[in-house]
Amino acid sequence: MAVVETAAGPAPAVPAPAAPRPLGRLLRDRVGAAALAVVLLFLLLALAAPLIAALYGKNPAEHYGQNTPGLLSDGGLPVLPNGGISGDFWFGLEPGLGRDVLTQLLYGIRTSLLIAFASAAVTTTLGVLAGVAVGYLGGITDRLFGFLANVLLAFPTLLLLLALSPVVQSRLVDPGAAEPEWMQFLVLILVFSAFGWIPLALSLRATVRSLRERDFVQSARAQGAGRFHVVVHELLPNVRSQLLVHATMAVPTFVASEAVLSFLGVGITEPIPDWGRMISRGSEVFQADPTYMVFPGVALLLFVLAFNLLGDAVRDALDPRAGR
Amino acid sequence: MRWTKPSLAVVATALLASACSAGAGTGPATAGASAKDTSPLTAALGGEKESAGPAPAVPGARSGGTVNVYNSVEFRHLDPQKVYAGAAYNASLLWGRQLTQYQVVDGKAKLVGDLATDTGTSGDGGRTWTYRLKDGVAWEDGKPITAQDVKYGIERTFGKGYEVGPPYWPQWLTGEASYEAARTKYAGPQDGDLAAIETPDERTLVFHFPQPQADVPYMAAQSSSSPVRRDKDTGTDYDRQPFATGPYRIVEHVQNTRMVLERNPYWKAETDPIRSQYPDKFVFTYGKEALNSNQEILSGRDGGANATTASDVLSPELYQTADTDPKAKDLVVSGRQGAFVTQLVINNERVPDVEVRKALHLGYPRQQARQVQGGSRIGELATTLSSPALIDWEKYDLYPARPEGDPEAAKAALAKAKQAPASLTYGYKNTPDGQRVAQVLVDGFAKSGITIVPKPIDPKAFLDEVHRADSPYDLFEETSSVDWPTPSTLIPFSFDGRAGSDLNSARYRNPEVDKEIDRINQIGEPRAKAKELYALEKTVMKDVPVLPFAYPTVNQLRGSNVGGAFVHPIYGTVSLAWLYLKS
Amino acid sequence: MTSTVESVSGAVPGPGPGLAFGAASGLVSGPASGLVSGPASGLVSGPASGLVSGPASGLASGPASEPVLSVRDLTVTFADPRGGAPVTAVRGLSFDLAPGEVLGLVGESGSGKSATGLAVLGLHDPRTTTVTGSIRLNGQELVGATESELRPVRGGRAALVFQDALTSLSPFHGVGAQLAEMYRLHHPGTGRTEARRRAAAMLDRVGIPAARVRDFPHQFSGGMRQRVMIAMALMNDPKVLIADEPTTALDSRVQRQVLDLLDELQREHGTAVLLVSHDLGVVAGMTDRTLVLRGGVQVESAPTAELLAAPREPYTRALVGAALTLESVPGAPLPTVDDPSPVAGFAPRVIGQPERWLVEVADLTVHFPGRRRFPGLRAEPVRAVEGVGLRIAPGETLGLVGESGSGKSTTARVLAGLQQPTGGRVLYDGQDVTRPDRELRRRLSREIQLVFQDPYASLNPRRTVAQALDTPLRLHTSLDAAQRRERSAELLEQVGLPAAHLDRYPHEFSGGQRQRIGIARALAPQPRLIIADEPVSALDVSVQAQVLNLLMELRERLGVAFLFVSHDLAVVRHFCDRVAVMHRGRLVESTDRDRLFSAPHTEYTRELLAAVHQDGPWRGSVGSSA
Amino acid sequence: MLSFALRRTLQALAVLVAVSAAAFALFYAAPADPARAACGPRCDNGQVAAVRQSMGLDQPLLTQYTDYLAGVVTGRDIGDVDGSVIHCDAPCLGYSYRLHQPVTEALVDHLPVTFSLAAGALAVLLVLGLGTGFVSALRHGGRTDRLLSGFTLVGASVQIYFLGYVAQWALVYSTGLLPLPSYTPPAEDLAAWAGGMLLPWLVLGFVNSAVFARLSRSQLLETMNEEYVRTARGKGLGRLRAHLKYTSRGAAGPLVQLLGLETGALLGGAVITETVFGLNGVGRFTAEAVSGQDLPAVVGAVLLAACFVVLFVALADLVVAWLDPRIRLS
Repeated sequence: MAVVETAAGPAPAVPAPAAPRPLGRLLRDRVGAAALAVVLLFLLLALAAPLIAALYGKNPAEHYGQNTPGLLSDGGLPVLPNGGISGDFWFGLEPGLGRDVLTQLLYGIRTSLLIAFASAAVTTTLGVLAGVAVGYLGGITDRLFGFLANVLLAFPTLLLLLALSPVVQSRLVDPGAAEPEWMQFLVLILVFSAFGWIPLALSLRATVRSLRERDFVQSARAQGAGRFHVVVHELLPNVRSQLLVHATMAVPTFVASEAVLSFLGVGITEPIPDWGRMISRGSEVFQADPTYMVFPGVALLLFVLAFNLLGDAVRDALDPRAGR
Repeated sequence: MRWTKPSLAVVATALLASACSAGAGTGPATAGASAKDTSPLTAALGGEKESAGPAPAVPGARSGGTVNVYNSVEFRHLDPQKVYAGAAYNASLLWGRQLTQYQVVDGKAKLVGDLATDTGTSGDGGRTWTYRLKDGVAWEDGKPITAQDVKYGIERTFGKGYEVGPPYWPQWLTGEASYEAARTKYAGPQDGDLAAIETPDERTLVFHFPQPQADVPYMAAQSSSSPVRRDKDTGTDYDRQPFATGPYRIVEHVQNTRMVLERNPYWKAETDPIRSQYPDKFVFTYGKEALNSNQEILSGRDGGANATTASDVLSPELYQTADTDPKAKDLVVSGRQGAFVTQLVINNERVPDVEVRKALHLGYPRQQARQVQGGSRIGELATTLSSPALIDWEKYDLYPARPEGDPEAAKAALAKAKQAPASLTYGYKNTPDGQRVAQVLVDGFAKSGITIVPKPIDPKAFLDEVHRADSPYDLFEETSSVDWPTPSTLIPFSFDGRAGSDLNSARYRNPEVDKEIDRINQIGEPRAKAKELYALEKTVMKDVPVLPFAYPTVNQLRGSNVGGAFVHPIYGTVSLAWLYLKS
Repeated sequence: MTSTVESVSGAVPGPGPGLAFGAASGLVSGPASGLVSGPASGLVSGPASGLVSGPASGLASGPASEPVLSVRDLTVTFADPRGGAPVTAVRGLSFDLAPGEVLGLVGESGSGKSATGLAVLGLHDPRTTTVTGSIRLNGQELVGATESELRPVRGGRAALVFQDALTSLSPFHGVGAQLAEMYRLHHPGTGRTEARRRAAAMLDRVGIPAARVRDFPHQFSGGMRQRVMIAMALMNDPKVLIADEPTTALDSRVQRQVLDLLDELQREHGTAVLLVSHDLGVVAGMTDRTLVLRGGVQVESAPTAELLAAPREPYTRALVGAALTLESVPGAPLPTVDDPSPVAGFAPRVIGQPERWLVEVADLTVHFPGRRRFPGLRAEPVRAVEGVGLRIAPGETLGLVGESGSGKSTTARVLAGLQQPTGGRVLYDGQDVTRPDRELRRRLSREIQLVFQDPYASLNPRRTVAQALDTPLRLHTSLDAAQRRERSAELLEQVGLPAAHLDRYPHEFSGGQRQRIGIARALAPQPRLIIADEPVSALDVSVQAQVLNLLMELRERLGVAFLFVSHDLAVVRHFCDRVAVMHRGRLVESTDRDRLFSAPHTEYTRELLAAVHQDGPWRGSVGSSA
Repeated sequence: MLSFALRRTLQALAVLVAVSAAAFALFYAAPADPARAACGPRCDNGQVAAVRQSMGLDQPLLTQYTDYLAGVVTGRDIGDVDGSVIHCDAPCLGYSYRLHQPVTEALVDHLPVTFSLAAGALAVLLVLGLGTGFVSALRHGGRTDRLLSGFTLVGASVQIYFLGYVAQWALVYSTGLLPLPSYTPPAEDLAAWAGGMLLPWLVLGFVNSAVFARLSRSQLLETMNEEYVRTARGKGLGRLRAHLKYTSRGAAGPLVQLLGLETGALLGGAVITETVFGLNGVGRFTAEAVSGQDLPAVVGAVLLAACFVVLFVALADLVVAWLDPRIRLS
């Protein structure tokens, strides 16, 4: 290979021309900045949901439509056009129960984000531990892990999630026993975590496998550094950006997966506001009241899209060679 | 009601099917069908004259063509002795015949002889029942149907694997109170001949019962009373392709996918006072999502014009269309879902104070609960334990309550209670609909000062959970039906204090009532017995053991080219055996 | 990457499982070139083929004839993809190339020599690169020419030979097909058969038997592949051949052969050649005229012999001086760009027979598990090192020389404790190091240190210099944090870097500076033996000289012993006391430096030296540094 | 190559066996008692025990599993609820007590729908994914690239059920541009088959094409920088021809692997798409089996899906190996 030439590569004079920091690069990317803004907006909305609800004067639990005559028809559909959008109910009313759509959406962000962030945190942690350990140890551990990953990845993800949720749930809760709300969250996080860590572990394994052969790791080993030092000080700092990108990309994946499960009826239950369940309900009344499905559908699309764009931008900012 | 199964884990009673798919009733809606305060059942049993064929002609009907029948799920059973659900009863009329059956004219049902010449003659105070088979009734291979075939069919109900069917023949014929006990006396055809049924010749059956039985003519109409020919009994496979006696025979059946019926050449119209044989073929297609088949029927595209569903009801997604589009409205076939009643059951052991139960009754936000499930189209609000579909039924309302709930009245009742409960546990099926109804109840009862704690239950485990003796739920919803249109299988099973909680899910205990039940059970005449039972029902309802919610309605669709569609007053689905194609 | 969870891959970010399966196969990298040994004979078989055309006029130099390629005021500017300031790779370069002339374009990395070559064929990405000035090929202006104008030029009138034939040839197509395509592109209407025949003939001309026409690039050795590359370039008898580091990736013996072939064909075809190289040795043997580039600007241009003998510019002088030959004085300080004529010399080295060898290796064997060809069959192990014996006295510098794949690095790794030997005895200070106890392991990791070839890979990009230097100090000294930092600063100054640079990250340093940091790190625990694996091979000539000077200085000051692994005979000769030669895992010869270079024992060593000597005074190496 | 193929096949088999064991363990760990579920509502404990025995559920789990595996290879006899014995032909994936049908048979009944859906969706996916990827890579950095990348990202972010309902509403119910989504066997009526599947193909294909487009774009971009592509251009090949002949060849490997994975995954059933469009394929069958706690059917369907994934991933690896002479000729 081009030994002499590579040695020159970026060969910066000292000090290197101050390349903008990743955050700076991210902000300079117009799309990335916009995506970041949208994501932050969603975060803000989630955090400020009670405040906004209080200012707006509605809450996500009350059955406005049922308790106030004239809002819903006998069949439970909003009487006003466009899903009952009015000065009182800006995004309309939920068909049937007659709850306020806007506050449902706002509180729904909290559900999505809580599960997504927790799952992303757990899978990232597991993925790092497994990927770095396996990649560094190599040998039989590595082969076993490779086999395990192949087995797990051969399973149809969605079917597995579908089938697994009730199983996990029944292992944690006796059928019929009261299920605390947090348990629903826990079940979903567990189910997502059970398999979500594999892709990260695989890609980290590959990275670490190549890092392991790099001279600086060899040097540390030859100098008598222990495994702990090598892993924590030599390897981990080098997979940091990979981790960040993965975590950013994982969040929308889990948001979408959570919505899918709720859509199929094995996710979060009433009365916790949830987008997937809203869409599921929306699909039932779609012909009569399309508005009700459009709000959560579009919100979810925006949310996931913004996160995906952000993920792309983060990757570009951290590693300008990849992607674009 | 989907026909998945009559899912009550009940030994004897009632078809008590809990609404399997979606709570009380994503089903049906009366869509304009006004509440009738009397039973649509023609009270009298048909005699020999009414039992003779052919069936009254359907006005405007013509022969020929293929009717498509769509359904998202397949019938759970086709083996006549395993069938135990209204929709399957109704569809199996196409290929199966029984001793008796309901003749339906103008939406009114009358029980007449089917294979038998009449609805049966009793002797010995109801302990002996005799049936004679008609001449000319034949199997699909042309061989005549014999009394021995009918007897063999009934013998099968004792056999292993037939627990899924109704338990009455074994119980009545052995005089045992439980099915298990009955089977210790006789365990099916492999045990040899069942002595309780005599077949003196090829045409005559004589049933001997240890106790008087008033409801034999109705039991004789159940699918269990279909003949099975010993040499054609293929065991498990019979569940897939039973040997036909009706106007059609099954020529192809790919499980869970498709079933094709063609005319049975050996069926003779003049022997059959119930069924007709207009279309050439019926093609059942399974597995299509209800919404999609409904769309297809509405649009008339892709064979939708010639189609109807077996039990898939109008999807909630299409309510609006059905309401606003006159063409679509015309294609909706509505009617009461047989004898089903939906109730909010109170666990009387856990809520022993009648005043608390009364408060619940008064505060019950029935209208909101119905609204969240689709409004009045899913059924009319109920005030009685018994369904309007029953013989000689009359409406009553012991404690009139406001449909949206009356918080003031409820609070007043609660004030009278010795001790008002801190909160009540409501167990519900963890389905989207179930969750929403739970929200309604929590919200609605809160206004009456009653705290409801909703507890979701895995849908599959629901019945076991709420019927368990030590079940921790104070309230739960149940949709159930009697097995035939007399009140005989209602109070005597479900409100007998001596029965287990699987039958008496309200855990209602009243020694007076128990005594009355014993007395009434000795009556051998159906109408007299019914009258006494209605009186007893009011006694029970004074104690408010359960809160009636609705008499569910069925809404199904038929294609624009399909004629003769109506909801069977007893079986509660569109009656396939009456259909014809307009062109 | 989200999509819905509809498919496996959709659900999870990151590489899909398909790639995981691929990883399990791990076959994708072809066999490493290993020992390259093309057929040594039959290459120079005279004008056998009918392809010879044009006057084989030899040196047709001189500006008298009309130049075939004329470059005026060429400037090449790259935009920074990150949006930083654009980088000018070539600035105002002008030169002429006469028909049949061979012009050497010499410069260190970043001098813009490769960019010039690419600019001639208009192969830069037009969106990120701006080319101004004028390039005329036979009078046709190429700067600003359209794609359709350039297409007949590329591969037709001007052709390219790149450094790495393995990556420059398509791995998916047979070599014959690739050659034939080259011909048909510029001879439209030629049938497939005709093109194939010509391809076969051309391959035959460069010494590749016709039977191998259908073979794929990976089935050839490195030298053979480069021949294919050359054959392809000459397929259409171009007026100008641009050879960009054509032999850099090759071992010296093969390099020699390829250069000979190129030289011969050039004479045969009368093609003008622009030879781009960093290696004065290559340029010296091949070119008529040499142009020296630095930072994109021409430094000096003169007939090659003249330039080498009497460089006018200081930079050229330093460059020539820094380049070691087999005639330079061993152990003398080397001239550098900053200090073109060093004065202070080093004390002569005297290494006697020691009382106890610092390192004693006997009968060392290292086998790697081979790939199983069939499940269940026993795999044939790769015998990397086979029965090698070495000894190093305290303070002595032993050079370990060999071509790529000779096992020299593996031997070094065993000494460093990074590789378990399969067999044999390795004693350090009399103790067996193959099964060290805890105590010995600690001692070894303190007393034996490593310096690596690639200064970019040997420093963790995410750790500062201070952190890198801190690790060995923390592990092997009892100093506290402040003392360690103080010591780190000293170390940095010891290798000629300001202590203020302690908190910088590796990417803020140049290659030579990084190598200094690597050396500082090795010095930190005050080792007795430093194993340096090709420590200067990746560096530009002038930097190489600086680092060698540093090493010599440190060696003298600290008395540390070196195991110096290198493919570069000139460097080894300059730096080492004794030399061991390895070939295919075995020790060929191990003796004093002077004895080896003056009277080699074995045929193999003689061959190595011959390959170098053919370059005249100019140095060569025995293997690629990759 | 032969040795590679052999090793890859053995590996795939090993994965399959492990998958079957995992599926078996996972789902039989579910709390629902298959015997009780099969027996029906009025079974007492004694009867349930009898049913359990006739179903073989009283055997140790390992025995059940080995019986199951043996059944896959040779077929076997299974006791139904009523004690009757049903023969289940190889490959026997168990017997569904809910459907009263061997699982294999039930799955085979649903496969045509899934095959049709997968085939069309894959075609859409390939055309759309490769097309946008290629154009994006060629126009890399430009306006077209940004537009297409945005389009793809929307595809990657949109929920298939949302898109499915909206598209169905817009294209079928409101305007009638497309026929109602439905499955007609192609042998019966080819036009009706294609018409009925068109919308599901488009929606599923579009959503899944996103990943493909992104991968093909990045692969092509990466390969474009390969030196042999530069060599090809240096030969005088035009940009487009060089990319078509050389770049695409170099970028093919990961794409083929992804395609293999997608194919395997799609053949295992697209639950959501089938649900949204009311197609009665393997996906819906499995979802129903899950909600009906029909364990034998769940295990069978999961195994089948895993089988497809393993099979097609292995196949893709073999194709990749074959495409690459460096492996083919080793």
